[in-house]
Amino acid sequence: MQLDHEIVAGNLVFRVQGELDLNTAERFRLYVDDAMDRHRCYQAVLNLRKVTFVDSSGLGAIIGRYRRIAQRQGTISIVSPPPHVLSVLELSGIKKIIPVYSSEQKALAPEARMA
Amino acid sequence: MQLDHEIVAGNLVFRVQGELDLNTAERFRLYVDDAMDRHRCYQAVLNLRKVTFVDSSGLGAIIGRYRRIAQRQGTISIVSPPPHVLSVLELSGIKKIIPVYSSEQKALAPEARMA
Amino acid sequence: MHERKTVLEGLVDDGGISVGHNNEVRLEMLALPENVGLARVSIAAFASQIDFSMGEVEEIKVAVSEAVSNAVIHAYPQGGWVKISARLTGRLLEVEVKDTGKGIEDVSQAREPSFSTEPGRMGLGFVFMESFMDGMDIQSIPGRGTTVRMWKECRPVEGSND
Amino acid sequence: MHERKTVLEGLVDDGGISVGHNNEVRLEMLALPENVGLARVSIAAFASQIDFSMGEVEEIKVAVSEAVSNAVIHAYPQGGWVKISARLTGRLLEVEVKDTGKGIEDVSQAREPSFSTEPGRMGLGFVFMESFMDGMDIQSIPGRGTTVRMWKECRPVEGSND
Ligand SMILES: Nc1ncnc2c1ncn2[C@@H]1O[C@H](COP(=O)(O)OP(=O)(O)O)[C@@H](O)[C@H]1O
Ligand SMILES: Nc1ncnc2c1ncn2[C@@H]1O[C@H](COP(=O)(O)OP(=O)(O)O)[C@@H](O)[C@H]1O
Repeated sequence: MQLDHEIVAGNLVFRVQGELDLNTAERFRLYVDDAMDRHRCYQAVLNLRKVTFVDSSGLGAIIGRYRRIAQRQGTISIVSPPPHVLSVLELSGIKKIIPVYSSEQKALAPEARMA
Repeated sequence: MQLDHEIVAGNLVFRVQGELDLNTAERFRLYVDDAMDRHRCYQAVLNLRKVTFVDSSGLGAIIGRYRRIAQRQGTISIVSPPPHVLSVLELSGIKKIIPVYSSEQKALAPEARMA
Repeated sequence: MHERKTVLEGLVDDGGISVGHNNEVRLEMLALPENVGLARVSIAAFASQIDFSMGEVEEIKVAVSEAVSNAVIHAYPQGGWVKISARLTGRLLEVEVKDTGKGIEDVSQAREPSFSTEPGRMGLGFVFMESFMDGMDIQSIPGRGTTVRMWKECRPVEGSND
Repeated sequence: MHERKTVLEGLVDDGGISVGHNNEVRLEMLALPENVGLARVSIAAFASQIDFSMGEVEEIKVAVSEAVSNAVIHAYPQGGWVKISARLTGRLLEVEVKDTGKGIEDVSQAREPSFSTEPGRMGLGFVFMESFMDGMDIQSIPGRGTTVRMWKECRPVEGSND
């Protein structure tokens, strides 16, 4: 797994590459929490376009970020999950609590950030 | 492994995709020999650009085609082997008997076919 | 969504023996987080010997990942070995993931969605295994270990993609 | 040619534990041509846990492929089981490929380039194993079987790519 982040219009956009599983979940957690704390920004966009695998350990790390952000009155959204990642998001019910967008632009649009 | 062929300027251009090993060498052999016999054309160009793996079983299948073509006074060349395939070709000495080109155009140029 | 990957692309197809065949592989690994991916990749390569669609192979990967992750997290807090065996019989894939660790007190409770004994985990492992495979069976003896058996059939492609 | 793949890309790196660590995996499979790729992929995934370059992982794949192919072709004309075990100790990868098949009469002859008992084969299997790994050792007893042990060290990256 490789991670990258960028601030776009007051949002922290995280771009994740590779596999999000038991082996990488902890590094994902540390990276995201640290970036948010350092920038004091709790408006997160997770771009999963280049994610090749997610299982329940990976989902747990995403839900964990959702909870932490919610406590800080922030927002989180998911962008461009590939088909097999989407089916895992759907089965877990995460799609009902975290909005999923087809592009970063859509996730960053003012209408989306109202939600 | 997936195979494809096309006749270009009187040459049979074979495009190979995937892994050329013990499991696929026989299918490679059958495919190439059959295409050459059906077209009665023994001017072969093997495009290896999309080959992801070759070992000595795969090389054996290539050398076998070289021998069969040589018996029929034909020609054979290799095009665009990826770095790890090239190192296997070099180590085996095949590069000394089968010319290697960086593009199909170069392999098909009249100067090349003189060789 | 599940594109079949063995449609004769161009002319000759490859690796997958579409008619179904018999094969078996066994894998033993240390119960470490970094080996979960290895288990997944190995069983996916094995399953790809018959013409499971790409989507189905992804589902198998998730199921294997969940079972092996459970052995790493729950069975062996102190470490141990996980044994995975996989069998192809015609068009049926069976995967068994076995540990000799802690065991499960109440298997039917463990299978319930959202049930987890570990804070911060989702309790979705068994749910994913069941949903992504055709069936699952759990044998567990507290203090002795757990064996999860899962199976999935590779159905023939009907016309286009399903 | 061998780009290292674990240079911190962007910010955080991934899977590979660059400092070297200890791990072990064992694989048992039917001696079938379609399992050669499975062996290769599994050992490559295992080797990728430390920071071998992409080129080095390709070399390891060739070596494993040769050893397993030999067991399929030469050891077991009638079929049998191949056992592969791999170990990481710090920065050293060791791979052992073992069969209980026909065995080799004359090991030093077998190691010679171009020597093969099988018409149509190249006699390059052992040459490739030796060239692509740091070392190789063959134990064989005619009628009892063959064990090939190979090892390769993952050297630290010096400055740019090597
Ligand atoms: N191999 C195992 N050994 C011991 N306990 C297990 C094992 N697998 C599962 N369990 C128990 O079953 C529970 C439910 O498992 P699961 O549905 O995979 O969810 P999770 O892993 O998120 O807890 C676990 O919390 C654990 O208590
Ligand atoms: N596992 C094995 N069991 C029995 N004989 C073997 C085995 N591996 C290699 N050999 C013998 O050693 C010879 C040389 O092997 P190798 O260098 O791999 O070339 P090739 O496989 O092309 O013959 C083989 O032809 C075979 O006679």
